[in-house]
Amino acid sequence: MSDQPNPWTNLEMVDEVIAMLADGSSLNLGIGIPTLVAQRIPASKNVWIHSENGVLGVSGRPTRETVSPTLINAGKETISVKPGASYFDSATSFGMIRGGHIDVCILGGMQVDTEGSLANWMIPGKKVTGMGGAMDLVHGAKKIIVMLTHFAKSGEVKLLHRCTLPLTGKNVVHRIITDYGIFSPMGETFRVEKLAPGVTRDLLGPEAGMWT
Amino acid sequence: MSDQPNPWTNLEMVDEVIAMLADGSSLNLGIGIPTLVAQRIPASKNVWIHSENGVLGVSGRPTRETVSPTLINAGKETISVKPGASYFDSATSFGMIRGGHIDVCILGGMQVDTEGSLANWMIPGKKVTGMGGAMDLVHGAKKIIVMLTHFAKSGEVKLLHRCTLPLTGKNVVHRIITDYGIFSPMGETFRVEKLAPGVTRDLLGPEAGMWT
Amino acid sequence: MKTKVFENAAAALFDLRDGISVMSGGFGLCGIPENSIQEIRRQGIRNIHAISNNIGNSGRGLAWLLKQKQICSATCSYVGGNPDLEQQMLAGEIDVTLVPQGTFSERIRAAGMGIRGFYTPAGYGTLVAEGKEAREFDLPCILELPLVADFAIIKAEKGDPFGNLWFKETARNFSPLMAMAGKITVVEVEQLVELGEIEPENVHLPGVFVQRIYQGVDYENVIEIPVLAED
Amino acid sequence: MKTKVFENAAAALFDLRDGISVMSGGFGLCGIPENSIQEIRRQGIRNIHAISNNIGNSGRGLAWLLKQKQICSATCSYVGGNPDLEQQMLAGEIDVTLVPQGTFSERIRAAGMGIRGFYTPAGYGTLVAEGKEAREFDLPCILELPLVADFAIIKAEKGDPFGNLWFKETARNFSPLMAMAGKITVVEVEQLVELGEIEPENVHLPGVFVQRIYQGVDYENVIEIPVLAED
Repeated sequence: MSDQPNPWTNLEMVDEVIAMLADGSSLNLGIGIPTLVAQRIPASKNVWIHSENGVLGVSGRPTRETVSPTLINAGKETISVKPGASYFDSATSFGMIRGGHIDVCILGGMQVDTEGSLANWMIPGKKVTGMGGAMDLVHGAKKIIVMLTHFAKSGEVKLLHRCTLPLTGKNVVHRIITDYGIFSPMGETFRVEKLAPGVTRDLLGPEAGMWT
Repeated sequence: MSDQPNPWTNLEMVDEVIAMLADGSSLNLGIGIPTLVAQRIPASKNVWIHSENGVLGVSGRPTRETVSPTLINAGKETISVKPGASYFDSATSFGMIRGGHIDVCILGGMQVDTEGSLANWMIPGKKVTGMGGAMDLVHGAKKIIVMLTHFAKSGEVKLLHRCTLPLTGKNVVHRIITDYGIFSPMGETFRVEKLAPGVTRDLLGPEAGMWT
Repeated sequence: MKTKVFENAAAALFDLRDGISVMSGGFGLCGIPENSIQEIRRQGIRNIHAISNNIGNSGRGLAWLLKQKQICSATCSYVGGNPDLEQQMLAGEIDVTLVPQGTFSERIRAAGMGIRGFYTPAGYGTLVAEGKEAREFDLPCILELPLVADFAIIKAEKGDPFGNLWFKETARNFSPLMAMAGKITVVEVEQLVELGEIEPENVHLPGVFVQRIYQGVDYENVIEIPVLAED
Repeated sequence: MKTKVFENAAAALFDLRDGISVMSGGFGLCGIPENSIQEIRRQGIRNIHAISNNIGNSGRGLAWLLKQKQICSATCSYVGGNPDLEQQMLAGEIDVTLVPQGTFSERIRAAGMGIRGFYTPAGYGTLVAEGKEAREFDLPCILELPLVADFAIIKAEKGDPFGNLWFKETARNFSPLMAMAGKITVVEVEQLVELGEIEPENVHLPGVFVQRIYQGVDYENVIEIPVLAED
């Protein structure tokens, strides 16, 4: 390890998230990087994975023999479930989230800001896909974690003083994991919780005063 | 049959109500006279009896062999169910009512008025029992029928221009069956739909202009 | 590994204290959490805010706590058939709030499902509407708010170690809703079964709503008003 | 005796007309009412107001109707993976209202359960909140209203002649809620079973919410994104 910045890989980001999860906790995993959490988490943590289309207790992937067209996750991918799983309607499923019964919700994001607001559903002028469950998922879970790369391909930082894209939710995010580190929105600044190897504060973005 | 008024018995009132019920309809039956409907209704009508504590498909009484402490109606009496019955939680049960999915709700009453308002839960200064489900039951069922004796034991008529007791619901009643006849609240008057044998309009109450 | 399974009522209700609010499932005596109520009686905590459809019936259930003057306020829909409650109401010893039963169940569901308020026609134009916001939709309605509790005590027929529950016949009533609304939900079961023994489609209440579960004992399951075909 | 059982989709959907609103169950292609959608395609009715989470996916389901330009407006939460809808949106041929998925399901439930409006935090401070009443509870919330439809078309794994339904795995999703909200609810089933064959405790949707039911045929049950352990 030298002075050279060595940002985390997706899997390293996932392992950082997994380290935050308590044994026996319940999780909702968003589409994208967060789904990797399901594959890396050790069985000893005994987490209960919720998918908002109406299942709690998602486990690995099905086999060619067990795959079922009626057993999918919110990403519409086939899944399997573990003993103790349950199925329910969508109102109950989102009630679990809105009512605060899911411990952690891990989402992807396009932008997140120091107020804890998240933008992850729409880029004006581009193809609209719809917010799906994202606007519901950001309210209610005890802890909202956003996983995203620190910089866009264009080079712009995704952690901002104020989001410029349309919001998914206002003041909702508790923790942010990027390839550069772990951050907490504090209102006017991000508190730096941890940095990836070799990453220094001056690499985090143009606004120096934003990192405390 | 002479000129002598010959008011209906409870069972005759029940049969008048049964004549109003369509085949295959769903019913909620209040405590008191309405429960007799369940016992008199012919099987050919194939009605589905709802009890708001969470059951649809109530049939007769259980036997000593089939009686179950966990199978009761809203009057807390043991019941049995017919094939096709279902059990559900109280929110769904009242949602069936409030959402307009139960065809007919038959309630007892203390007073009912020309606006269709009903009082059946409280007499000020007397022992309070609580409204139970009555305030919910009067909203939502497609047809609200009230069964009550025309006169109180004190001799006072129970069909009034305006109820004097605390209301269970305002403008909710569609049809009224008393031992003297069948009536519909019309706003400022009751329309007389049918009279029991020998009953004449001047016997219905002191306010002559109230019966049209 | 963290477990939700407790040895008995005393172990599961280790942190009760004076002044807590307690939701208790059951309709009349049907489906009441007998063991948990008896444990609350044994502990003798006081100034309980009870939320239950009937607050006991026929001298049983929560009436066990009424007799010991452990309950200071009650939110319920029906107090008939409960002489202990009526007596304390008349004596002014207990503060009773009557709520229409459908509103009662929906307010409990709202608390569990994170709904902050809802409009219902039930109670409009009656004493129940006093002091509440009214608004005209297709019918005039009143605004009702969620009903929460520090503890929910619930009984189910079957439950597994994660807290998945299955209820028998009409014993379901308010219980799954209260399990959703309780900050700490303590369930007693007739049968504690293995994970997976309740078919995933037929779970009546997913275990994520349950914090503690134990195998109950010595159930009386009293029938309040037995009416038989031969009577 | 009046029956709810119809011979097939054509018999059950005898009274469709231009301009109706139609709720259609399913999440992506999981649990969609294939037979009823195909029958609507066959009838060719137009100006349909579609209410469905995805309005079809991957060229199937309600996308069969999109291709024939039968749908004039859509209320949904997610249009990704549905090129037919995206194309008509961009061309301005269809009016799309996006609703957060949890609000979508709760609005449908509200319609079925007679709740006239409710407050939810979802969407507060976003485009979704524009023009809606906001109110502060423990969190700032917005008022959302019920979502109804002239027809609800639903698929279930099992159903009986009264309309009691049982859903398999995650095929349940919005279907029981839509069945509650539809003025006329038409259900197709994989298996039409006898009354009583679904255990009374395990009925997922009581038959009182269902107006018509039929035995479906030729189900494709396409898997949209198969991901297997060995991949």
